[in-house]
Amino acid sequence: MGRFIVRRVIQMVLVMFAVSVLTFLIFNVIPNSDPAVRMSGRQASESTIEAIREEWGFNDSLPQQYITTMEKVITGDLKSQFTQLSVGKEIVKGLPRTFSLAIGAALLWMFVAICFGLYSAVKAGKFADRFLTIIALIGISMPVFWIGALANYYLGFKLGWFPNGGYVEFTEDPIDWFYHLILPWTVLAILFIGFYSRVLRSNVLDTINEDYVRTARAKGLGERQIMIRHVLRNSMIPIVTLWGLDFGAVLGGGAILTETVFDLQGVGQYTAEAIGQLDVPPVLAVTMFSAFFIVLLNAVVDILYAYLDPRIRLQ
Amino acid sequence: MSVEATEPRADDGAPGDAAPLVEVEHLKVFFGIKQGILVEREVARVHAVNDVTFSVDEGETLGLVGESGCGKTTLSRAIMRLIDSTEGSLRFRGEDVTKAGRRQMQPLRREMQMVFQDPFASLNPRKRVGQIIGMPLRLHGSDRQGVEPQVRELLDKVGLHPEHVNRYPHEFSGGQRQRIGVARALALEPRLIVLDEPVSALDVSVQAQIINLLDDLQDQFKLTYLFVAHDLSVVRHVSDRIAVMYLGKLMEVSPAEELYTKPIHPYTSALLAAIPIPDPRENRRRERLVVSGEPPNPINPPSGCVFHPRCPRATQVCREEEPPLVRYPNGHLAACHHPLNVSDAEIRDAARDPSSPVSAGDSLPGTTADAA
Amino acid sequence: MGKLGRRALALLLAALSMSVIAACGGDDDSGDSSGTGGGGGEAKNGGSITISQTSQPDFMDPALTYTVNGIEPLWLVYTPLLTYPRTGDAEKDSLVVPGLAEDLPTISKDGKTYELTLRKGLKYSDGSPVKASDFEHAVKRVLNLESGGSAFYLGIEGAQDYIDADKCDADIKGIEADDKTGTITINLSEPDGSFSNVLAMWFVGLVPGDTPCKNLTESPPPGVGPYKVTESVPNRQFVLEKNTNFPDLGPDIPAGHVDKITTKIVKSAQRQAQDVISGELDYMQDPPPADIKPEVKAKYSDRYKEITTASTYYMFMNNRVAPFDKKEVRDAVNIGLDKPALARLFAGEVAPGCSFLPPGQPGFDEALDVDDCPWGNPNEPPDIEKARQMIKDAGVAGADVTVYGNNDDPTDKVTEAYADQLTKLGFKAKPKILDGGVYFQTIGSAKEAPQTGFANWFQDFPHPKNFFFLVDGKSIQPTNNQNFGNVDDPEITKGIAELNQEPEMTDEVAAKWGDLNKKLVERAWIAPYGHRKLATFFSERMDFDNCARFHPVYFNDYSSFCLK
Amino acid sequence: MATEPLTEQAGLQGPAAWEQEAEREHVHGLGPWRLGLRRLRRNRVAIGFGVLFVLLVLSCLAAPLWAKHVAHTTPTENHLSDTIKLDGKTTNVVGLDGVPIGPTYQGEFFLGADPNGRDIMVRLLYGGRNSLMIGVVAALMTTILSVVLGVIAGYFRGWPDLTIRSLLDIMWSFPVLILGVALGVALALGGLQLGPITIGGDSLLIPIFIIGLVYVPYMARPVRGQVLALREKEFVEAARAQGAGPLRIMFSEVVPNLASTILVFFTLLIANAVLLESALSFLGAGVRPPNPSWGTMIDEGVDRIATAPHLTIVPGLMLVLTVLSLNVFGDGVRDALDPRAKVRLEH
Amino acid sequence: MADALLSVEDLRVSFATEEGVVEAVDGVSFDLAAGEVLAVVGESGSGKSVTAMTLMGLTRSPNARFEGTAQYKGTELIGASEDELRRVRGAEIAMIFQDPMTSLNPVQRIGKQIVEQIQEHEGLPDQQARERTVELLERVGIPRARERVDNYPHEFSGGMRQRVMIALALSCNPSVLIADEPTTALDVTIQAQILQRMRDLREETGAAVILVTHDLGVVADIADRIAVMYAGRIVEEGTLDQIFYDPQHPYTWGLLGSITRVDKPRPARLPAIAGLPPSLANRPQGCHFRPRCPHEFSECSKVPPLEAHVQGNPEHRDRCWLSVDEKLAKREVLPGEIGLASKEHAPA
Repeated sequence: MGRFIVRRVIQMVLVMFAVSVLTFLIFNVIPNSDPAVRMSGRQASESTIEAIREEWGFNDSLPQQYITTMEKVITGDLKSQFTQLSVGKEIVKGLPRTFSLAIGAALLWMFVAICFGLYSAVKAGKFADRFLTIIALIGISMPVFWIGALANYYLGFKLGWFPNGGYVEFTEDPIDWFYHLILPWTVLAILFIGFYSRVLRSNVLDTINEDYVRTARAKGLGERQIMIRHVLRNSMIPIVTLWGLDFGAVLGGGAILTETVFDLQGVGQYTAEAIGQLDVPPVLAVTMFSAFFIVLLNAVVDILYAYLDPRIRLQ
Repeated sequence: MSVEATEPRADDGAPGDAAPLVEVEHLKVFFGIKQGILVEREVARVHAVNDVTFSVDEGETLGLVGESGCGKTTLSRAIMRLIDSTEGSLRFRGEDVTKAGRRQMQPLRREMQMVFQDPFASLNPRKRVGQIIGMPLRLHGSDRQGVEPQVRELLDKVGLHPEHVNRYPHEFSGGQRQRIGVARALALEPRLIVLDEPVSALDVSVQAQIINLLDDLQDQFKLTYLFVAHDLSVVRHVSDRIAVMYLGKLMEVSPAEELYTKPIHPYTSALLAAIPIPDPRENRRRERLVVSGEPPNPINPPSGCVFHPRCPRATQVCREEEPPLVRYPNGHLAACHHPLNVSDAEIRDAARDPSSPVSAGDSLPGTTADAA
Repeated sequence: MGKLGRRALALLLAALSMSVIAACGGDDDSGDSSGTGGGGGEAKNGGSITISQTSQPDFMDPALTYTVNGIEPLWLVYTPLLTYPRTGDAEKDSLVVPGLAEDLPTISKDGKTYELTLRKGLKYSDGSPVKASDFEHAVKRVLNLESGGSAFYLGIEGAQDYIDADKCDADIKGIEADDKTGTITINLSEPDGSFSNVLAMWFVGLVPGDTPCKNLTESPPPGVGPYKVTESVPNRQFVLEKNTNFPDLGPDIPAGHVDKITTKIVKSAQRQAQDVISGELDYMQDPPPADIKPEVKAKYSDRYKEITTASTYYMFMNNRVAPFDKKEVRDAVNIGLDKPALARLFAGEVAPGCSFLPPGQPGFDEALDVDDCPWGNPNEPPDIEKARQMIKDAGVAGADVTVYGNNDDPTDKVTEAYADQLTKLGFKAKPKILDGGVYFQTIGSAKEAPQTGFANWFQDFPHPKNFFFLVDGKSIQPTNNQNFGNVDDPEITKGIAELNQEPEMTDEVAAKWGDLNKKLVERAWIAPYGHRKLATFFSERMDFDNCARFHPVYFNDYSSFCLK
Repeated sequence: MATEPLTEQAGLQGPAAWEQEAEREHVHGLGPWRLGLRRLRRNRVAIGFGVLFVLLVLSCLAAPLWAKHVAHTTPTENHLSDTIKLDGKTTNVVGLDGVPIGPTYQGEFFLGADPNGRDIMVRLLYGGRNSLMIGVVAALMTTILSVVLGVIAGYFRGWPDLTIRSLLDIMWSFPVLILGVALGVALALGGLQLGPITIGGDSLLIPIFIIGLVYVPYMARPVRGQVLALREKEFVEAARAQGAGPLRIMFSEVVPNLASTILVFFTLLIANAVLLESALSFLGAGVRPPNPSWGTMIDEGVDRIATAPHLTIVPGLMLVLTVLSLNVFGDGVRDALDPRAKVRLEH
Repeated sequence: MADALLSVEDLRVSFATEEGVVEAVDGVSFDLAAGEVLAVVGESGSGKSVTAMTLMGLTRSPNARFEGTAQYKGTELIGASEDELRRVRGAEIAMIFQDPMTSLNPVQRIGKQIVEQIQEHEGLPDQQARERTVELLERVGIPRARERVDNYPHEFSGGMRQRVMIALALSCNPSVLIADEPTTALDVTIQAQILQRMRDLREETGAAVILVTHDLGVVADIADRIAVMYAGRIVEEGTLDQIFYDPQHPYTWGLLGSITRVDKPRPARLPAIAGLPPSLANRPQGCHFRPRCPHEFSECSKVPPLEAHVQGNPEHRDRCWLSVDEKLAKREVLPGEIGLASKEHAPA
């Protein structure tokens, strides 16, 4: 197990390196325009562009450029071209909000999806299953920003059942924090519930047909025990990986749309604003940052997974 | 029990009218177990086939027998040049094909074909029977029009309706599918057919049909078979000679009937003893010797004789020295320090066979027996 | 992010220079309130209020900020040598008065030397004394930090040399300050009629001489003003508190009423408006978004008003590119431009007009915006048939026209509407919507050679020079051109050069600017269509009648805010 | 793939024990396609939504007809100062305060107008063309890239596999939306230079390129996995034993066996591509105005949700309906053909 | 039989599948006495596994239909509720499955999987259940059982896993053990080990065994009685010797004839049953074996009853219209040695 963890961590670091290279390539190599011009944003003078070119080393060789860029990212020297604020600081400032959104939503979607998926699988082919299937598919067919905007306006403003967007620090008022996050959690979770319950349903149906479930039944175990101890646990294993990816993505600011619609001002919304301004450094940083989160979460999940599924450790 | 004597046959290419069709010399096939992050490196090797030497003569059937994981399937694939061998050489009709590429193999493919184990996996479910059987013909130059009559003829030969040419594999039962597989192998009129467990996935009643079919076809087309199986009782019905493998090594090579009546290697004997006889009385009469333990991991084969951890006759020498293949009368080879069913005289006359693994020692059973 | 974040930027950043300065508070069409401080009663002192902005000020540093988000609070924190009064009388408030200087500058005959004297006994908010040399330091910071405002101060002798030296503590040859006597002498390399206005800009609001030459957004330096910044967390909030060290600068430059103003950054303008309605916020810096405005106007008109600003929205027509190289074509566009229709896109936030110079600028003639408009009354539907015919006659009907615009709200809609109008006039017009971030840079490139498109300007200070450089033949550049239409009318170009030399804005000079304005409009070099309005919207607990002072140059005056 | 997967899909199925016995003697079984079709036909909901999707596509294709003969306008024509008769009353299309009219449910402005006074119904249909076009072409691009990469990686293994797999793994590490956004921001200005072809920054090809690219790992990885499994199948060995070259094996043995997976993925990819397009457009990194798409329409509409909710609701519903119909249909196809295919989505 | 432990009467199982309704089990009846080993023999698709699993209620699904009865010690199994069945499963009737690689939960320690069953039925405290588990593992021949009890299934070889399965099945001392092809997936040497162990254990525990297999060799090794199934029906039933030395049904003849043997000289040609097994969904009318039977005649279009034909052997029953004499005559045609042997042991 120890060796497995060490190996996994080394792998994680390598992937992070590759991720940073790819991000660098996206912003500095793919585009068909002078990166300095793009980087300089609005109303840039020749001298500003020249200064940026100098600062980012756009005249240097690619590896040198990469090193320059990474130096900026790592030392926190990366500044928004638009506000001159440190991108790192802004991300750190947004993290509590993003984490609040991500953790609550992830718990919510996991819990509901497990209930839905399991119920759907148990009732496979029956009305309840078909109903839940359609509900789930509607869930994954709705653009988050659309349902979010509607919910925010109608439930938040018109009916006043929920706060009209915004965020309250947990330390300030935990109840208000919770109250402000109910809608965002729900909206973000809707899509995942739809998707996860479908995946879980099919996993459960696969698992139910496994020989060892038949063995469990032949042992005289109750249906509930079979479902929980044998079916659910085994069906959950592939979902944990998926969950790691998605949770990592949301933690890393992937919930751009939800954060924006509900004005949570987390990392995602920070990115969204940077996109609107074509402010390259924040987008670059968040892209890298969110991928790092996924890679990290992936490694954590793999280690967890090895714990859950002893077969993995040997491979 | 009298055996219809197979002519004593010298194994190392004694002058005969025909040269051996396939010659395998000190063949090794190792699989690397790769591990690593981004860049993979080999951390261990599976010794699937570990220094095996034998040959198959024109027109004969060599049965290759062993339990799962013994390397028999790997060996058959290596002979077909479907996997690369790690060491050793491979000759087909005298031509060295050890490292032959696709181009060099192309003309030889006509002469060597294969029938696979799983009648469901060996036929492409998305292709019609005609396309499946016609493919080797097309690959070797026949045009589209020319193929169909040939396919029909082949279907007829293997006992299927020629009208079935446009059906898909899923419309056939397992036995029928295996016939299609045989038809495909026959299409180019090969000399050698490697049969990889051709009947083990079939029901008993159908097994017999396919074995009979193979028998008929061999007579009809003067085919050479390399028949790979785990089931000694099935191999017996088709083979002229039988080679027994264990953990990547040849344990015993013997004329077919002699193997059943006079197994020399304790492993062969254990295999035979383990097979339940479908005859209650005979069964009750029989004293069964059950070998304990399980085959070890081919990543780390045991020292000396690979069978020694499970062998009831194992002694110190078995742990230390790998026995060479020793030649006994009737072209019977066995790699054992403590052979069964051989007289002292035969032991005295026994000689180390050149096909012994390179790593095998020189001591012959007689000498070591005394030592033990 | 949808429009939620963008729309606020749109409003505040659409202008080229991003500084927004209003004029003429009297032009108030939202009702009876003139917004003067002395309305129906006395403004109450004390209390704290919470207000909101849609986006973080670009900088919380006087030397750097160039958006209204920063200027509106910061000009109350950093008073320059000269400044504008805050009396509520729009006309009076757009005239430069002494700020930290004892008096208006003494200007030499050649118009190149300005002499000022610092008031005695001034203290910064942290209690340290104000020195004359702090002015030079303030200018140095502007230049050294390459502030967006540095261009205004390049006319000071030795400014370029200072920049080239790239050292914060290098000397600016043209500024001499005597800390003992408090005298400050500024030498210009050329006379500049607007230099007093330049000295009244927030950029050179005085800061202590040891203020480092770097962006101090996260810890703004002390200044002299009614308020001081006590907290600044970028993208979250900043707090203004009453400056107890604020000296008495005379009745026209009063101290503030409320003790503490917390400004929250709330990205959604809709949310802000809703929160002002519900009383969670006391004031929003942006006007309520178009979506909420009907409701606000209907239900809360007693705490809402609109004021036309000194800004101009116009279409540039590149007279170096066909078909706009023909005067008849430009005439036809001016005739055919449906100004009331465009005004609807601004949800009534644009007052239709023809004049290039906006109200509040010296030389502005109101008649030009109404009856004297050569292209017909801008408040009425245009004579499309006539315009169509003219284009047909000019032989350019069916010509391909690419209409440039950006994706800020409602510029995109305006651009699309304009393209549609051109199509109705007989062109084959297609809008090309660029990102707001690169728009002006793109259309300012000679290589791009844009045919026509969206442009606008908000005044930096009440001087026509600040508008006319947009149509000055001398300001044409191959890149970063701000004269998008490449207007180079010899007469106008010459007129600008002459009038720039005038050190004082006499009525006569103003009239001359007015003539230039009229010529520019009549010759159809551009197609103006109106002036932007801004709005003030308060929560219920604010004293709207007595405390909603609107400043012609700096918009809403926080120092006038008070609770009921 | 060789044996028919008897699935859990509603209705008919034997328990595991039965399947085990039946597995080996599957006489005169139905082909995978026929079986799939039969299952699909039984799934009425899926068929219904499939038909709905076709109707949606057809109506979007018929946009010019509606524009010309019913609405009498074009998707770009402004009616800022126009009026329209409603129940005998003359109403402004766009109010003086900029508020456009809502649905009239009559020929002109059937679903109301936008702040420019443009006919929403007309724009909806034209926007749908763009959204669907992007969805289909991007899905096509993803599919082709994925199959090519997946087949190369899965078939050749070794270093091509290692390279492709690493690349896919790295791409997989980015959240779909953020990767899309990053590419969108990078390409917004200069567009894209692909050899001799230059694509402008505001071309529809940019979102297609982005969307087509970001989903590649989601499809290429399963395809590779399947190719790896297929390549170990004996029929592939049989082909090699007969001397077939790698190309022939890939195209004539392997790819036909991927058909059902490809079909399932393609349907679901269109749905996801349409959804991603709307998200990117909403963020300003997708379709650039003035090209209408459902995403840009929602983006424009959200600002007026209080005064003109139809601007948000109408294109949103259209989008949901389209994506839902594809998802339900795709789900049905998957259940019928390849119950294990999975597509991950954006947030 | 009154003293039968388990009595199955006219069991019918049908499934609705994609290809129509399949009668997997078509009127099967047999009795199982305490302590005896009944082998159910047949090729794939003959319904032998379904029969066995149906007794445990493991084939229940919405698509399955059941008829007939199966009484275990007076308890009806076919229509029993899940709760009733649960009390029987594992405790009274236990099962060993074919594939030891997939029949154990891969993510649970094997000890836990056994303990789980013991606790389910006997409610023993953890420590006791664990002790019993270790004992069981030792009994089935797993070395170092005390350590290995905490291993995961993948840490065991196939043979060892099958031993674990046996331990699991025996853990609650069941009266009936159903073994569904317990050795098919194993190598021949391992198979021999397992069979030997099963024989020993059977003697120790005295449990009755239903052995489902296609391998007549295994049957000859261990069975007391044999039921031969073909296409969902039992075509012949009798004691070990009756079936091997006096087979009555032509299908049994074919089956015995086509076996390859290692202990006798090989025949020139393997006697094979001609034709194909019938399609599952579409079986021939009357005698299912009719199309492949070399002795088919007009009577065969009717379903033959399962009856005793051989005099004095009432427990030897078969489904064939031929008379015993006819059979005797025709059987000579078949050259299988075992079948011929019956001549010497012709009924007295």
